[in-house]
Amino acid sequence: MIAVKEKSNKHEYVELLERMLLIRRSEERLALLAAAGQLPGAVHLYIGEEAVAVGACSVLQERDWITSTHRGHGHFLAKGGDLKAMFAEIWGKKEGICKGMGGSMHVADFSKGILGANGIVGGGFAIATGAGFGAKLRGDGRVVSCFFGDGAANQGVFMESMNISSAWGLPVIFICENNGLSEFTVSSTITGGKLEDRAKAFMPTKVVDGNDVLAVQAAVREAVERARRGDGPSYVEAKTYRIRGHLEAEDAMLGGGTYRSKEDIAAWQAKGKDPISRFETYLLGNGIVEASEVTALQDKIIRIVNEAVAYADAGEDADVTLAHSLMFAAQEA
Amino acid sequence: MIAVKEKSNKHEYVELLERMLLIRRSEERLALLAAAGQLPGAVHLYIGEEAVAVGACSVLQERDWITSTHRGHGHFLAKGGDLKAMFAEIWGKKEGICKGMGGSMHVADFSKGILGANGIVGGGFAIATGAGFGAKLRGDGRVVSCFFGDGAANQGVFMESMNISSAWGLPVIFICENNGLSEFTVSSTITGGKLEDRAKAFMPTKVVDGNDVLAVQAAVREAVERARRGDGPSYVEAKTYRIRGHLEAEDAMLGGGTYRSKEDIAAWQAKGKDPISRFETYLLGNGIVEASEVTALQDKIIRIVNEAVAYADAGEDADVTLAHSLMFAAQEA
Amino acid sequence: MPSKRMIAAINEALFEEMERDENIIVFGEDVQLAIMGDTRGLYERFGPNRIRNTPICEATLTGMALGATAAGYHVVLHMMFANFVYTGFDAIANQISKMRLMTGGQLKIPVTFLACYGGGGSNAAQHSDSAHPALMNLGGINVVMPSTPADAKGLLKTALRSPNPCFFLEAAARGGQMGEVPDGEHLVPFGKAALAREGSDVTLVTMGSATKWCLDAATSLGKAGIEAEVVDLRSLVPIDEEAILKSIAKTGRLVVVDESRDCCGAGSHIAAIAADKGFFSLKAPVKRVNIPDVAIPYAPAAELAVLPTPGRIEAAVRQLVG
Amino acid sequence: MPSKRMIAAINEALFEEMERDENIIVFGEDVQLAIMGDTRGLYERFGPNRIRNTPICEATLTGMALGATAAGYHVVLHMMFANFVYTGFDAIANQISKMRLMTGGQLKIPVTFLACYGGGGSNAAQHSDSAHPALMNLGGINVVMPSTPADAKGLLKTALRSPNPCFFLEAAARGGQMGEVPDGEHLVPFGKAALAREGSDVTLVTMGSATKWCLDAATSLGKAGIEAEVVDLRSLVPIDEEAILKSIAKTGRLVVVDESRDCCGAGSHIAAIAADKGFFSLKAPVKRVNIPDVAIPYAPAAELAVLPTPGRIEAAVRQLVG
Ligand SMILES: Cc1ncc(C[n+]2csc(CCOP(=O)(O)OP(=O)(O)O)c2C)c(N)n1
Ligand SMILES: Cc1ncc(C[n+]2csc(CCOP(=O)(O)OP(=O)(O)O)c2C)c(N)n1
Ligand SMILES: [Mg+2]
Ligand SMILES: [Mg+2]
Repeated sequence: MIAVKEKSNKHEYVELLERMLLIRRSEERLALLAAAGQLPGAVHLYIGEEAVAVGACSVLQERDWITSTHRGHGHFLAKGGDLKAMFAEIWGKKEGICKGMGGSMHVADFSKGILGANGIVGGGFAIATGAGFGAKLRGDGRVVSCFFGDGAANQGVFMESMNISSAWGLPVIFICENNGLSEFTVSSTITGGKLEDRAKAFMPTKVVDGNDVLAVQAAVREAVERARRGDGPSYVEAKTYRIRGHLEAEDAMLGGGTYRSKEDIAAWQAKGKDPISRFETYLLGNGIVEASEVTALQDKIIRIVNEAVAYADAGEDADVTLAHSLMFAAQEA
Repeated sequence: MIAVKEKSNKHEYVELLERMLLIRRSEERLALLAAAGQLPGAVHLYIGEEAVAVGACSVLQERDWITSTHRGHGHFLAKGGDLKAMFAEIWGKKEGICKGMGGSMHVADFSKGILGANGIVGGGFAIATGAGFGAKLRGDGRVVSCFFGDGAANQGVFMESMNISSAWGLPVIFICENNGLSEFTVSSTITGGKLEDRAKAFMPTKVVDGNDVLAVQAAVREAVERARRGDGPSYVEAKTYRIRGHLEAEDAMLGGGTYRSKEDIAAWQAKGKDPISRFETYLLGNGIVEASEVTALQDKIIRIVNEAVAYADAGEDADVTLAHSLMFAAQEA
Repeated sequence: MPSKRMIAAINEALFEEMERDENIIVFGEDVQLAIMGDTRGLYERFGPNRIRNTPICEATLTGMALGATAAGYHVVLHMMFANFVYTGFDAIANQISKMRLMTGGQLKIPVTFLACYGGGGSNAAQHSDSAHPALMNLGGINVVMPSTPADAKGLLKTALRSPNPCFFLEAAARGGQMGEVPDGEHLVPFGKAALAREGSDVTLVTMGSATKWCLDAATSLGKAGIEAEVVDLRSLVPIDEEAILKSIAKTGRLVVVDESRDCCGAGSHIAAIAADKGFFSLKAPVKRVNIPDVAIPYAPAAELAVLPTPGRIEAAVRQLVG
Repeated sequence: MPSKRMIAAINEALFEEMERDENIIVFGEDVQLAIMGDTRGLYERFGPNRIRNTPICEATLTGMALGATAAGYHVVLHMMFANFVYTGFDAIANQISKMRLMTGGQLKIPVTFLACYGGGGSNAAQHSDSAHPALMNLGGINVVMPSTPADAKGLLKTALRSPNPCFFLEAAARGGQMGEVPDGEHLVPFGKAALAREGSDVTLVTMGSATKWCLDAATSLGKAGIEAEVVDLRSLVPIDEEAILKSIAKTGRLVVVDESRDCCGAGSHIAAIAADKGFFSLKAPVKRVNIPDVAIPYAPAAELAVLPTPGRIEAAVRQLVG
């Protein structure tokens, strides 16, 4: 995980860039492999939204918790999850972070505070609220970040969880990744009012440019500080965009139908919009990093991704008996 | 049901008073019978809140729909449900409006637009929204009033239903009966923010004195007009109070515990607060009715209640085979 | 008869019935672009008043389905994956399955739910459940599970003309399965099983996704001289007890095969019927091949190991015969 | 041993375990003033950090129970009536019962749910269901149903020390039932049935609320010279198959009695076990006495008619014996 710094500096900036690049490059690899039919199950990519997870997790401590979504690789990696273990999981291998039992939609690492990606839209709200309640009772200063989409914000558990968090002053940060899409539906067609206003009824809110990693970081930092002080929950909405399909099999499922234009996608991929190229430009433009450093970083990330692929490829197939032995924990003596 | 009038006049006022009295007197009788152990099941009384149902339903047409709650006698009677059939239902008789299959918590009369009292807290939200969707598709100008408590406002279906109603401009009026209590819990201890603000994210809102029948009427009238015009949903919050226990068996269940003070109850029962004595005072004070007319009305209501009791007493026990024959409707030819 | 994919047969039933009855409306998440394929083209033909994408809020959608019937509609609610039935379970269990009795029969509830169930796609535990046991236990809801494109069309058309709530469950992994489908009016009544294969040595009672596995197992057993009869129930509520009993009267042996978890699953219920009303026909223990009482794992081989595949069915039969 | 009401025994288990383990916290709607009686006095003793009233939002409460375990708590979530389990079903079915497997065993889920089930109070369809079949079908959740105050205490104490999710189901109409309850440390293990009555002619396998009805029926049958053995399962997940099989090996006849609906109910599952592993012991069909596949009606006589009362049990036994 990215260390907490009192003041932003080059080291921290490079870490932000590196983490975003790690997510991007590893997911690009997943896209290729999925297209080649080499991955089991459904794969939902986070490409284009990296600044949200990375900005937010950069101000969390390792002991803090996050809950994630079906689009969870970015959160997992941003919170310090291990890429090799994630790939092995997606490959369905024994070495997977969940021993191959969960796959892409369920990457979790409780030891790093990652309480799981979740295949149920809105599934993270209540878990985050419960964890926040636990943290509050323990009084140990932990906070919980609950990532969710604009589609999930229409699930009633969103309101229920905000209500409890606000009534009881829980250290929960509700981070809405507003990409304007819910599967193949343009969210505005199924959404009444502004999402932010729903949250305003319960807690301080802030809407930020979700493709600006520093803006996300600043908003979440403020929310985290408030939560740690015991001043309760906050809502941060990050406006962003999903560049890839809802899932990698999208084209086949759409059967020729469309729900957005190529121009929209292109606009969000443009240098000034894309969270990564934009941050690179910023760092280069302000003389914070040199072009050669960026190239070196890019190379390093490619190496890491290659190693992770090799690791997952070389893994053993998942143990087929685990479904039987893992359902219940053994009673302690 | 109370007829819709362009202008308030004596006739309409007397109808409002009569309907509130009918609810009050019939429920007082239920309280007595419940205490004597003569009614099956749980009985949740509406006493003290009559102005809400009566004010709201006075501006609805017979073809309009309502959804109700576990505390549903008042809504049933205000929307034109038949007292005899309701008593017979609570008595568990064949002549009951639901043939004795539903009881107090499920009084319904679809022919009068009463889509049912509901034992699930929040159970009415989605039904009302679906009915509102149906009305919108038919374009027939029908509206739906969804009654619910402040406790129910913490169920996520509240937000979900407001979202759909607002996104699709449905003719639904959300009427919150805010009595400050959820069973034995003081609602403020479990509620974050103001309920009204939750609704504001989606639709026009109004908070009124729920013990002032004319104030409720005016607010709901405006909402109904908006809905009929096709301008979508509204939220009306009526501040009121439940005078009786959560249910008639409350004392036994509390085992000596308390959640509110005798003074609170007394304050809400005072002449200036109680919706009925207050409206009587208003009508008498403004010379709209004479004392003798009120006495006559009171006598009439007592007679009606007595008749309903006699009717229910004389009814036949419910048919025990109905559970088998009623579950599925017969396929039409 | 033209040969069609399962998903096309379902689509055909929807088109035909929506043409026939203008009170049929369809809603659900992503039904317009048809994420599950079955509702494709309906939007272009019938427009936003007859088919509509909803927000993601299953708890309200199920209750809305009930509410919209008040306006005289026959509602088709697409729940996408059967796991999301759990998300919307309250209104199904507490309202829809009970409302008719609770109101003394005042209303009809013409609601048809569509949902895709079952494993085979490495979609892991939250997208691979079969929710039919919980639905069957509610009492007020019909539950049907076709195994062929023809039955899919015929059962869905029956559901769309029924005044009662019905779950029409589609095997997620079988949308591409081909089969002959009668054109136009083709109704399969609820509560009538199909004899998918005749045999004299053992009865396999099954339904939906598991039927293909049973037929494959039966073919393989046939080569070894064991003749399995395959009874495809097609509808679970109501259930064709007669067909079950008739077959075991003939074979004396029963293996129940179903893609739901064992404990209180459909298989247990069918076994219980046999142990009661078919007791005197039985020459051997009633075996169940289904999903063990576990969540469905992700890794393909681990997933396959918990499905009631032909190998497991054969093994169960061989315990009884031979 | 002191004689206590069922509800007092449950209360005692909660007190003792909360004293013993400070990581146990209790929450739910109206647990402080204890609307169901079982949590009475806990608030005064343990205060708002250990027991707390929640808003009415079952869908979030069930998920919160899981979340709070991350902080090392053993969560007791009171669901009030079993019907409200449906309202909070999503997180139970999609998260709690699956999360351990989905994460490769990374977490333990020490969550104990309390809920009151069953009829007898004219509370009508939305307050009288028994939700155990749907819970039993999930695979990852223990389900226990005591029939005596002693077992109530012992099973609940076991649940409160278990690292796994467990539903502890209380018969709504039986809170006042008296029985002797051992003081202090008294643990009843999961998966061990109790022989509630010995007999040689027929076995009644039952649990929870239905046990009393079985014993009453057995007494009456005894007067007519028919000796019924009553096996009280106490826990449904895990289930004591051995006890069932042992008893039918002795009597050769089985009637399963349970207060849940028939289709895919607990009774069907037990009958299925008998028809498989107990087949060669059986001399007669396996009968089920339970709730028919209907919603529970309100009127007292109509409600009673659908409950598995002694008269119906006796009638079923007489079909087999005599
Ligand atoms: C309870 C539930 N309903 C429906 C789905 C199917 N589904 C998966 S992702 C998705 C859209 C989610 O949109 P959003 O929350 O905005 O996340 P995004 O995909 O845009 O990141 C839907 C409907 C699901 N997984 N769970
Ligand atoms: C889903 C569900 N959860 C819990 C209950 C138990 N319950 C019945 S009434 C009630 C309180 C409702 O409060 P409110 O909505 O304010 O209505 P009021 O009783 O004050 O009129 C509760 C918790 C229920 N009936 N349904
Ligand atoms: Mg989105
Ligand atoms: Mg209230």
